[in-house]
Amino acid sequence: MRPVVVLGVGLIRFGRYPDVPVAELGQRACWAALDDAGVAWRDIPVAYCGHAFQGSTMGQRVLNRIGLTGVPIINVENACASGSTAFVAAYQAVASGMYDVALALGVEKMSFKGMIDATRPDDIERPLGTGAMPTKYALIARRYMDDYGLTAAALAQVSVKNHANGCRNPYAQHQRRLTLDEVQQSRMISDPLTLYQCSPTGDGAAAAVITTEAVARQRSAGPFVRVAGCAVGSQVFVPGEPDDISEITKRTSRRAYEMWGGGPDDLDVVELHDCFTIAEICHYEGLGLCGEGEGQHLLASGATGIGGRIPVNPSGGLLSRGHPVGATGMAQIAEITWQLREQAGERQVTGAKAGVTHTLGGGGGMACAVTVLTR
Amino acid sequence: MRPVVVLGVGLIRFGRYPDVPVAELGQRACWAALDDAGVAWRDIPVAYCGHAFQGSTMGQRVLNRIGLTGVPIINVENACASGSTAFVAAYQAVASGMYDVALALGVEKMSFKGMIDATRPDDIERPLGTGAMPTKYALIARRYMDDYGLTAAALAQVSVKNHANGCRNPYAQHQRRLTLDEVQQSRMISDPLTLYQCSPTGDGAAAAVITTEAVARQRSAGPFVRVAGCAVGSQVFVPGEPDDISEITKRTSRRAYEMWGGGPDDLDVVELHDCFTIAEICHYEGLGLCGEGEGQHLLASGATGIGGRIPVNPSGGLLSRGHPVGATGMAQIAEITWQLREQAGERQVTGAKAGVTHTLGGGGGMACAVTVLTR
Amino acid sequence: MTRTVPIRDGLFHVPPSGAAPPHLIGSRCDDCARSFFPSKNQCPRCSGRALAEIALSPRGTLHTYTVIHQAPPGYAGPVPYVVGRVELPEGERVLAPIVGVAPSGLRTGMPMELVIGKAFDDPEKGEVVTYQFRPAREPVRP
Amino acid sequence: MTRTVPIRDGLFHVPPSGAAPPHLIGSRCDDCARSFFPSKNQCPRCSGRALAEIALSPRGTLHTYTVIHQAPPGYAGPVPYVVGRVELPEGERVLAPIVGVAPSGLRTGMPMELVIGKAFDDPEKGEVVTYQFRPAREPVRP
Ligand SMILES: [Zn+2]
Ligand SMILES: [Zn+2]
Repeated sequence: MRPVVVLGVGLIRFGRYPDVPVAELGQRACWAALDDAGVAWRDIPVAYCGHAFQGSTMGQRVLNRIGLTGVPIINVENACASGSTAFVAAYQAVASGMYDVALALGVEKMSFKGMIDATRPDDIERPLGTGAMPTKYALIARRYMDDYGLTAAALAQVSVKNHANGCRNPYAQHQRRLTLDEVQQSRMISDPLTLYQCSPTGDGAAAAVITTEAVARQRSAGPFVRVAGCAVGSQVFVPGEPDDISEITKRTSRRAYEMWGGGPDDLDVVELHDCFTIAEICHYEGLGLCGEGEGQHLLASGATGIGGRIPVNPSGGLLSRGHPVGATGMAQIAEITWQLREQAGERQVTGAKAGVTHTLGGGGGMACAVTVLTR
Repeated sequence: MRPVVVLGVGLIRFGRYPDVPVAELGQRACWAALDDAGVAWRDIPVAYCGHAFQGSTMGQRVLNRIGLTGVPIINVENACASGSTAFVAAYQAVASGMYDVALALGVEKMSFKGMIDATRPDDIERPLGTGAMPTKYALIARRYMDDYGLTAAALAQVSVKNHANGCRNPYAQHQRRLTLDEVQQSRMISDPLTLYQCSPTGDGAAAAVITTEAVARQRSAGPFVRVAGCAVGSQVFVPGEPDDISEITKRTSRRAYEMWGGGPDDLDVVELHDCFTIAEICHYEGLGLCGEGEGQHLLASGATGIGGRIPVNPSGGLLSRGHPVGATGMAQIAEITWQLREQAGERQVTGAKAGVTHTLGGGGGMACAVTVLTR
Repeated sequence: MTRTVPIRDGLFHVPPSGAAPPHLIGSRCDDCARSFFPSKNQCPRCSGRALAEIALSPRGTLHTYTVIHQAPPGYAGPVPYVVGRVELPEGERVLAPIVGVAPSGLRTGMPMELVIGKAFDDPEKGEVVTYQFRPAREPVRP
Repeated sequence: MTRTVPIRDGLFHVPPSGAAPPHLIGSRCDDCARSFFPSKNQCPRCSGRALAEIALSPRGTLHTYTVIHQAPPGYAGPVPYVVGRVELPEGERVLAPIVGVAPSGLRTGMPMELVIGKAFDDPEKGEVVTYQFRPAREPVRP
């Protein structure tokens, strides 16, 4: 595999765009990424579009607006990991030597949707009300609390941290600081998860242009943001755990780390899949930032805040930046790219040289995508 | 790129399975392909699933039934070319050296749907009734008839030929011979297209296991069905033709032929995207089997019948085998594989050494996938 | 008097009190001079991002047509009905309902003109109108 | 008497006239001996295709639970309501409605027993019943 670098990234502020067609949201993100890369659309030989709910040929609907160049456009879906799976597919297309440049796009318009419930129309979970996403994560939270003595207040603190970060991110859907009290006193959704412990639905789009290090060197002296490792995984059998989110994260991140040749101790910044507060605690452990059951202590120590030992979700994460499903993974790539370029403004993690993105799809662990970027 | 061979293929008979979940349809096709390849699911390191309408994580829903092995599962969508795009993605994964083996799957359950209209809920084409698929192809047909003197009877003859072929295919949805009169006298849908000139909606699934020629040689002496060339393309700007189906077919097939190092004269058998009768006539020309405006003469000469110079759609094509969107491209791959192995029974094209599959997605030319297989 | 609302804003313009015939609203690329309908924010041909709104010619020729006997879901009008593509002098081929002509009177190449007519009745909005084409009532002057 | 229909066939069995408690219908893999609910046609652990239908134990322990205050679309019952996972001796953790206990009485690890109870009323089918768990009424005997 050839060395691959991220040449440009772009996104639109996540939020609600009732009057803008989803294809135009994607178009704006592509404009931003192409401009950032300094590449014209006619010079892109292949594109991958990740989304989960937008219907057929979403990538074409976006890219046909930008120009009918005839290139292969492949729509990729892996639930909440759709955007990050599109990125990995684009990486593989370039790293393997098939294409010298690729565009990866994640786009989703969800403001028409309410709570995501991960059920299909004829699932019995729908009339029984047992299949909603907050329910799946609330069940994980309750067990974790009882196993490891996590308190409701410690759990809610994840949202306080991530909203404090999102305030510094002009692309975040929620740019509002929340107190612990506000998080805990917000409407109860599925005990122990209150409203502000659930990522908001919204609209969004994010894109990246990647190329080989050789092509990048022809354009500038660098330094470049390099794709050091990446992996996509699905579930293995975990006795009794149909919705396991930890094993898949562990296994997929280990594969990405191995490809990189580094490990969790070598990371400077992390964007992980905090769809609910409990998820961030679990994923600290899954990504190897701390041991099992130690996630709450890592958070309480301040290590995962900006300025801490290993800042997590400086962008605000899904909780504050928002979670338009297919766009999330690409927004993580953009954030880590900016962090490594020292372009993250008020939320910059000083001297970040290696970062990881992590997204999880499908109401538990149907799909996981992990990418390590380095400079 | 390394040489890649098709190790096994499998499909279920296309049709209506109201009581079988779509995931089980996919499972049955995978069983057939794995058994045909003589490979266990636990030995497959990556899988690509093509579908257009089945919702999130369709590949996982199929493959989780077969075994939770944790491998990357990537869902791929390109409208009617979803299955064939999944095949190309799997091909690239193996050819590029990333994986030694891959499974490609196409699955769709459409019996709940009526006419496919390629519009989205807020398109004005929906209330105006201008966006249905038969309409798009009827418009192409009318212009073609006036440009080239194609008669309604000559057009209907495509369906007569393909149903005669489908009668010999145990996997075909329609296994019934139709007379020219029956085709022409069937209910008018969108003039000049009558009901039997439109491919039926239905349910279906098809799969293939591919690997490197090196791995295949460790298992048997061959001969092997080899993936000689493949390409995916999207639209280019064609003045005044928002739904052009010919330019994209020409351009994409030329790319696949170039990779192969052969051309239309070197083909022995063709599976092409006859979603409507007129499409087959146009695609004869697009694939280079004859010159522009000569499609009807090629058909009338008998050249495209089984036993003719260049048999087209010996499986019955979309018109007779059926068109469960995401499964179609994979069923074409299975058919050409069987033809090249001389396992096509009553519909065998004698001595076939090279064949091509061609699928078109998205109500005109949003996506096109072409694959050349050789023996 | 029935209240009429366009099926979507920005598709066509009807000058008040018949001062001029209605026209479709398109856009033209500053870079490559191609015209498009509906109007776009970027040129699909050359990716140019400077496009100017233009009034498209209200006349053209029937490039192709079909008589639809089985209506797709979402359509509630009379069946059969006619749909065609009308090629405008600017090069676009506009997909639209074709009115004012019996199926037997349709010919590819025949001159057509734009009319604004009823698409359907909306219980809340009133009569929804859309662009349609009918055979031109006088010869096209070049 | 109300007619009752199961929410789906093949999920649970209610012996006639209380001869025995109801049970969930699962399947066990002949090759690796793992048990599953609902029953499967192939083993997700070892891909074995020989599975036998089994009656799962009607008792287990509450592995985890939540009180749902905001119901997802499609649910029409009372709110708040309780959902939990009950771990059966066979190893499966069954997601189900939890009944017969106030939220304050819930504890992970508490013994639970299967009951068949009303899910919702269907205007056409009658009362639709489903599997649920409630706190076990007598101590679980090992
Ligand atoms: Zn232009
Ligand atoms: Zn087993």
